[in-house]
Amino acid sequence: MTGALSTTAGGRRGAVAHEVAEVVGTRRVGAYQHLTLVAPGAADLARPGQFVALAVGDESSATLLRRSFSIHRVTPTGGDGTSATGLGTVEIVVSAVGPGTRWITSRQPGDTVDVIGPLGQAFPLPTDPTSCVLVGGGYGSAPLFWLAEALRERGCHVELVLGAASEDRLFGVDEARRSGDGVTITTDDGSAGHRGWVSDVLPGIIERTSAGMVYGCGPMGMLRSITDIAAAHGAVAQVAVEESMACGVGVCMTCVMPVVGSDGRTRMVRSCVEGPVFRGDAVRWDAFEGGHCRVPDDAVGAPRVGGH
Amino acid sequence: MTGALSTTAGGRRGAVAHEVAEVVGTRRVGAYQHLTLVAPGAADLARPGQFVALAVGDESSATLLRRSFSIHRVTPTGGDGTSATGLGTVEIVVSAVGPGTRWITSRQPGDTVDVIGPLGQAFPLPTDPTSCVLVGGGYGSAPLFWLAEALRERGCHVELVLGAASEDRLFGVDEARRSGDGVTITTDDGSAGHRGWVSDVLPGIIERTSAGMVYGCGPMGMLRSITDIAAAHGAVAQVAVEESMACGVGVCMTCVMPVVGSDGRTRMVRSCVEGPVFRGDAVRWDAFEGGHCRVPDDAVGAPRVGGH
Amino acid sequence: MVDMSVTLAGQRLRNPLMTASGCAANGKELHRFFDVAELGAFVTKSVMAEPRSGRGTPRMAETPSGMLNSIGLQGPGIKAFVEEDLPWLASVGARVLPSIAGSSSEEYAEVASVLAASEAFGAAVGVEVNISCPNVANRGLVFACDPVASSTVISLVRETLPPRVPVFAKLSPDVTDITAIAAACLDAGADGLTMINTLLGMVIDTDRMRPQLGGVTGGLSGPGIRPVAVRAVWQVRRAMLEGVMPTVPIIGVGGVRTGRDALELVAAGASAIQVGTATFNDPAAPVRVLDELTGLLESKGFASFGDAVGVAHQR
Amino acid sequence: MVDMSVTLAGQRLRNPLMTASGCAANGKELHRFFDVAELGAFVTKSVMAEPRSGRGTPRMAETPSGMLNSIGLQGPGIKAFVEEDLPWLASVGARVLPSIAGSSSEEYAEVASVLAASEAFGAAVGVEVNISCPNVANRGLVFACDPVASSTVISLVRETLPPRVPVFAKLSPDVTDITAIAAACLDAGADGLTMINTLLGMVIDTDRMRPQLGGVTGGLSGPGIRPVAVRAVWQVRRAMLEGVMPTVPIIGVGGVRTGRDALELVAAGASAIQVGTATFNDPAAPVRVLDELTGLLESKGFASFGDAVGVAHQR
Ligand SMILES: Cc1cc2nc3c(=O)[nH]c(=O)nc-3n(C[C@H](O)[C@H](O)[C@H](O)COP(=O)(O)OP(=O)(O)OC[C@H]3O[C@@H](n4cnc5c(N)ncnc54)[C@H](O)[C@@H]3O)c2cc1C
Ligand SMILES: Cc1cc2nc3c(=O)[nH]c(=O)nc-3n(C[C@H](O)[C@H](O)[C@H](O)COP(=O)(O)OP(=O)(O)OC[C@H]3O[C@@H](n4cnc5c(N)ncnc54)[C@H](O)[C@@H]3O)c2cc1C
Ligand SMILES: Cc1cc2nc3c(=O)[nH]c(=O)nc-3n(C[C@H](O)[C@H](O)[C@H](O)COP(=O)(O)O)c2cc1C
Ligand SMILES: Cc1cc2nc3c(=O)[nH]c(=O)nc-3n(C[C@H](O)[C@H](O)[C@H](O)COP(=O)(O)O)c2cc1C
Ligand code: FES
Ligand code: FES
Repeated sequence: MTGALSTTAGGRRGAVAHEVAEVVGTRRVGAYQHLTLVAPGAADLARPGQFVALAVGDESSATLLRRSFSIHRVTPTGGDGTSATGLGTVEIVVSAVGPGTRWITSRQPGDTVDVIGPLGQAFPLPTDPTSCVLVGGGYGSAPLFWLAEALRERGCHVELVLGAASEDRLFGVDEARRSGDGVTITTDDGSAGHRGWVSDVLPGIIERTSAGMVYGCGPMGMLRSITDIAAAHGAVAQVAVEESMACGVGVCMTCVMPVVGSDGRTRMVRSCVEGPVFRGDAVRWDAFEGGHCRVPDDAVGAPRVGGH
Repeated sequence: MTGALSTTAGGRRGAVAHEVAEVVGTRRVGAYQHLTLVAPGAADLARPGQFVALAVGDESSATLLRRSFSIHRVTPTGGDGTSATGLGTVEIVVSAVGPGTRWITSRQPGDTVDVIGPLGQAFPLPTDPTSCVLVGGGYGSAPLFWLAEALRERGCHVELVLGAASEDRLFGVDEARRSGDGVTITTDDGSAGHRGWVSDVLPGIIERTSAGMVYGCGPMGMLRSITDIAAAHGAVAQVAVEESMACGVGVCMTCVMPVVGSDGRTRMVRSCVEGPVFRGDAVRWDAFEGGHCRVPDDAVGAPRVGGH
Repeated sequence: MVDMSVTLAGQRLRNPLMTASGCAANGKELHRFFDVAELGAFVTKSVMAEPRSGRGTPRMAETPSGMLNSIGLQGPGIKAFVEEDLPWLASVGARVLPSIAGSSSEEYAEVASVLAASEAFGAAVGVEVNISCPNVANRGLVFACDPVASSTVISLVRETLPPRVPVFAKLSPDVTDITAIAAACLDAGADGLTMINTLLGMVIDTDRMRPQLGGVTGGLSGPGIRPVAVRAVWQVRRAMLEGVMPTVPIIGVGGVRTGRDALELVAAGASAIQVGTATFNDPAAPVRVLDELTGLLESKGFASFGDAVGVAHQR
Repeated sequence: MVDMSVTLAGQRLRNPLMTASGCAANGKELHRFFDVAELGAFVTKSVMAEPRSGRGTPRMAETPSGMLNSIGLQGPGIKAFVEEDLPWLASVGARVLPSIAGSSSEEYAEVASVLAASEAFGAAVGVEVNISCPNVANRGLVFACDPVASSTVISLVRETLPPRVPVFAKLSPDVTDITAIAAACLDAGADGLTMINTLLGMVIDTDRMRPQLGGVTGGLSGPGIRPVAVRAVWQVRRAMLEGVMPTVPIIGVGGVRTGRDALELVAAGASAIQVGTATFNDPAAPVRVLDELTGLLESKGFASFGDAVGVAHQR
């Protein structure tokens, strides 16, 4: 990878591009920064639910590890090539919470960032028209509008539920109205929509729409309750998780979590390559507690008393 | 030290300021970058020959050590306060040779840099009007024009000699003509002025002007030959050295070199606080070789055979 | 053109660049970014006898110019490794330096024997023995911290493997005298050394005021530790030059991010270079470092890579 | 307001922040940037019996998030120290933790006795014994790498100094088991521990293809090594909590640049904090870190600094 060139390993499993992307747009949206990057490789390959991993700083940066962000939207290359969007862009929505995200959100148009993507598994789409509810917490709503459009193209009825602590931490309320058949807003403090959590309104919406699929993206606690509610109503939950990731490409084993496989056995799987989207009922939520996740005793290769 | 404020420890020995300086000017001059920084504390305290130490990057930078630069000129605060220069500025001339200087030279107007200064000992000025030759190698000429003006204010005759590998590595030829009574240029490749080294022309100039003082700033090898030539002609050499400095303020002991004291004994002295200006004949040039400087056997506290 | 080939304990490699164990998984993931057969050798994640789940999370903490990890040797076990991973690497033409681990010296030997008996073992250019594992028989003391334990593991593995296959002992820097451990490993039959594994470190999560890693302590890696790796390689190479121990190839690893970084280890005495943590920043780092190193050697007028190995000892 | 005062082995300090030996000279230079009497204690450059010129140059190399130094304990000797430096520090009201060094255990004792007999010794709140010096009697092996040599030095110094003056042994991380050295020092009478000194490292100058430092190897310091310091403090504190050795105050040092960094060491078990290399970046770092640490403790609801010491062991 040199200069603005991108390498796309299209022929190999899980095609992914590594490119130096120019920032062509950046704007504040509530508590977040919305960035548009010229990353044709990622733009042409991505599907809703996948993510990109950005490097922080230049080669002399003290910050070595990449930061991951859900892809909000892509505009693939192609078309007549005359519009700016013909360049192939990827959009992300970033909450500045630490040094890496502060650096990323301070990039200006014309600056470049080193981007790898698309990474991970996309949200699976139902083959038949199904009624779907898409639930986003905070910036977790970012990938849902694109997903909503893909679902509606397949004839699905799509309801969106956006929740956040307060109005400024909601993302994409207007976009939700454009991309979905119905939108419900919740805030913890009642500054917008219903006062309360998404889990307060979700059961009613699933029932009203007879939803068969619930998609979720947001904090772990929220994903867990979405899973429980979906199960209670006979719907399938597909959730996109955010585990701490050192590489994002599957080589470091830092991002693992316990997930039940098709053989019924629990394994510590890499959320960057086998996720970030998992079936909610496959995730071993019982292993997460207070910011730690332990290895369940029944997991494959779990430590046994007296060693291995 | 916060924001654009500066702390100046005026009451204590060797007053020095630590300030967040705004870049108000930057321009390319030949192979160098000329930067103007708003640093009122340093501007008001500095004298020719002193230097400033700049931090590289922000608090999360992998580059911890400061980089030192001779002060090219200052414009103190005061006056009517209406001109931009009333802000108190320090100018430096930087050659981008490594990561630190590349970062510094890429600063744009409006950016800030963390500056400590003025540091070190200034060039001593003769009390009587004396004929002086000022010799600068490459960017080493940067502090000489300011020095020339101070000397001429005292009635000294001032000749300048600027040498470099090639024309683009000369700094301040026009400025030299304005600040001195005579200017001689040398380049190794003959692309400007005499083809050759400053040491080729220096003896003639000292003789012609009956110079009593020779000031030098530039690479070590040049300073050594200036010292030898001055001595051969009965003149005193004052040279500004550039040793690798980790702190610049006298606390780390990395910048030492062997210098003969007034008691005739050699000590490893800190070039950041006791220098960077030394009497040329006090420096133990014999100890420098091939990028190393050893501790002379006769130095105070030198290792003795069999330990200390 | 600089001749970048290198012969390590009898095995000829097309170039000296390798992945570092545990920083490249077992090939498929990085093969999306570059052809893993371009490497001198692909070093796989240390594999143990049985499948292992590793530790709970968080398993990582970022540190200035580095990171801490506590993966806990998660892996599929040697059986799955020889049935799936090694054949895949062989199928794409990669030369492989499998890394093996154990909780007892017998486990190391067991892993080595399954490996040696496996069909795709022909792709192996040697075996790297990760002795930075807790020894359950000795209160969890890491093998590599004790010359006797290290030498027991190495001699068992050496006996188990066919003579044509060189054994590399991978050393830990967390010892008072790394030359003593190196000498013990060579005495026990190691054909080469890999230096260094991570340093034991720890990060406190100051929000929760508790250790950040689920495993409490972890291994420190990345550019910040490079000076320790250079020093370790230098000391052991020096001891070899002084005749304190036989001269064998050293594989240098620790904090390499650029060709210049690799050259530091080479000049200190390394005959091959592994790139670990830098891969997390740039998945193509191992081949990029190869290009950069080749360019640097060329610009310095070296005719072959081998001429640069250990040169800093001569100046 | 958080009560930031701390009592270290019987000596009450107004706050836990200190300079680190060799990173602050002997006071005058930093006094231009802040009032050195504001510190809990000012730790001076390790002083030996005679004047020392130190090593040749280059004495430093910059490394990612750190640096390497090989100063070689340049200093004026204990006589000049007690005649000039210590009285000056006393005159500005600073509390001082003098650091002493030696090439033999007798030299340590000699330095300690001149110090104890000196007029300004009342300003001292203890003596820090830098045992990371080469022991000429033992082929230059660093005292701190050997429990016996460490304990000999510490007991001689302990005998030499008046009982009211606590002795802090400053440990090296370059050992297989730092708790063993810590225990040996406490056994020998140390009243506290300072951890950690620099890690042995090396940088190759790839332009000249030779070691960059005149002294070949040097000490690695700065934020990059912080995880090693946190781990060392944690391990020793843990051993104290487990009753393996008596509980004494630990002074934490290594890679502290911000109040958050200091809090890591405190939570791991440090009762005081030294700021070293960060001072080269920001001469006022020790007092800035104090402010930041105070603010953090306040925001977390701690009533006193002491309540935060070692809390990470309880969660
Ligand atoms: C698949 C995925 C998708 C994500 N999508 C978005 C998004 O669309 N918008 C957005 O603002 N953020 C998103 N995040 C979270 C984002 O990656 C973190 O907020 C960011 O890495 C924090 O970096 P920092 O340096 O600012 O903070 P620090 O807290 O200083 O980060 C230090 C380290 O911890 C890791 N880390 C910290 N917080 C998180 C977190 N919540 N999740 C994962 N790793 C973390 C970082 O990667 C880094 O290695 C996503 C994370 C993942 C894994
Ligand atoms: C008193 C003094 C005045 C100076 N004045 C000027 C000036 O006016 N203009 C200018 O361009 N440069 C000047 N220099 C040299 C300048 O400080 C170095 O070029 C710069 O530090 C190199 O940093 P780097 O990161 O770009 O390069 P690197 O080579 O990567 O620097 C790495 C380390 O080595 C040190 N170092 C490298 N080269 C030198 C050098 N020549 N002198 C001292 N330390 C060095 C750096 O400080 C740093 O710690 C001066 C140096 C000193 C000591
Ligand atoms: C996430 C991670 C996992 C690792 N796993 C192993 C391993 O399984 N076996 C091993 O010998 N070394 C392992 N290491 C150590 C590396 O191989 C290497 O020795 C060390 O990280 C220093 O090199 P670096 O600074 O280039 O990363 C691991 C390192 C990291 C960062
Ligand atoms: C230039 C320099 C000189 C040092 N000199 C000494 C010394 O004389 N005595 C000592 O005990 N430690 C010395 N140290 C070690 C520091 O006191 C400290 O233990 C180490 O640098 C780790 O802390 P830091 O990362 O904050 O610098 C020195 C460190 C540096 C960088
Ligand atoms: S983040 Fe590295 S394996 Fe998932
Ligand atoms: S640069 Fe630190 S003492 Fe001179």
